[in-house]
Amino acid sequence: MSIAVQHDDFDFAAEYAALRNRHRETGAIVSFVGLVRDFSDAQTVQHIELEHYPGMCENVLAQLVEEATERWQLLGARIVHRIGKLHPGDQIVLVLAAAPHRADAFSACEFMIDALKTRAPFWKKQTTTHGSEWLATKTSDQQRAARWNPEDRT
Amino acid sequence: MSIAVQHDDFDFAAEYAALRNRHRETGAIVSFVGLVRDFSDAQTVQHIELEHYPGMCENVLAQLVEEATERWQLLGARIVHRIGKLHPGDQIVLVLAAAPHRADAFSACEFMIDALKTRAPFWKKQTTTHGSEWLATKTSDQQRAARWNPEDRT
Amino acid sequence: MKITLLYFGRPAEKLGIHQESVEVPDTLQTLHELAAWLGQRGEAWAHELTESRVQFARNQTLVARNTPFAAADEIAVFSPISGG
Amino acid sequence: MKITLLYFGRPAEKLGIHQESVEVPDTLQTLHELAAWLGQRGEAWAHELTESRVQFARNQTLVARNTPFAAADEIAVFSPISGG
Repeated sequence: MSIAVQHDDFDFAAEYAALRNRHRETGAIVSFVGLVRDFSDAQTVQHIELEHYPGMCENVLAQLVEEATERWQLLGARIVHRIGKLHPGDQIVLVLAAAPHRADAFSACEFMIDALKTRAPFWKKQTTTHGSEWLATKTSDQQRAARWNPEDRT
Repeated sequence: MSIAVQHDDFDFAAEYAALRNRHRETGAIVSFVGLVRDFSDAQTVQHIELEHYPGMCENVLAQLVEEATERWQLLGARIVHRIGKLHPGDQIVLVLAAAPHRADAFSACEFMIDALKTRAPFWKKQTTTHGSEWLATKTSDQQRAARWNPEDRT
Repeated sequence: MKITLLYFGRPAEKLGIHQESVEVPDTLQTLHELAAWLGQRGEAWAHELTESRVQFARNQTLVARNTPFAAADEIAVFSPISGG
Repeated sequence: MKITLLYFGRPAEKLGIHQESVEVPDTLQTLHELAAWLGQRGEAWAHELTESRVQFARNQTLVARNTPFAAADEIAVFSPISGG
């Protein structure tokens, strides 16, 4: 499977090795890892809780991998996203793209994380020293995701 | 040191872990790994030999990290490039960028590898079943590097 | 008509509900109308289901609030998504 | 004037030389002129140092072939770079 939604931490090195060894034509592997930051708007983050929509969420992630594979020349792609209670420094999400050439790997990796932010049904509740709140989709994330829409391309 | 030029293979997992643990404000780590492909223009690659200009090469790589750090909000960056005889599947180069936000990490990582291709004094001699040849800078690499020139930005 | 309602994120927490099977009036056509109808359950419901606070999925696809729905649909109501 | 010449990549291999300390005529001003002067060493030199085949670094900085050079400079002559 090219995607996973899991409570457990992921092993970046193992995920990278699996993708690296899949094809001998692979010339470039680009990865993105998202981590829990310890500060948010100048408040100390104690933990976050990540919830997802089971079924739909996995389908959307698989769809993102499929779209990336149709749009760029890839030899492999992988998305792993964690759910549950996470603390500052913890890994949240991993996106990997392997390709013969780096331009494809960079675009595919960035597309997948940008699209995940606006299309994958995850919810993040952040607890700081000032209390808890459900975080909203950032405007900057909506703008970054919109860059990949075919009608917006120049 | 944020850069290294070495004969030995690099340990991607160890490099990633070192960068991840450096700052608690890190929210995004983007990495690029370049690998020796087994085919080049439909010829089977047996091995490549990588030569560098000692001194100048390390200075250029350090300069790329410095430029990236000035241009984007980064919490860490690292470039490791191998020299010597490498075989298909071998890792050639690693570029890592850590930042509070992913836009900076993606741009910095892509800038560093694009600029490395046109500015860092490495030479690659490729041996296929048809013989050996010194590879030239690709036109596509020159174009990708030119995208980052300030005067070309729109 | 009978539909399945799922709640995620803020409304699930604030309204204390994750899933329900509910009989809704056949006169309701869009998700917007459904949200307004659910809002009649009380002040907390009206507050949490305010237009700016929720998004919808119909049968596991993100849709706009003016989307029609039908009997046997799985409708999810949630605060803006925020993964990654 | 005396300069240090370094060779990398294809010219280093084809001409069988990596480094030399050499006395060049004071009349030579640019790297282009230096390459032409070195090309007089023979057919292989003329061939390898053809304009389209080589790039230059002066004191460890990539420079254009019309760049002037001076005594005590470290001049590197190499085929187009191809790292990464």
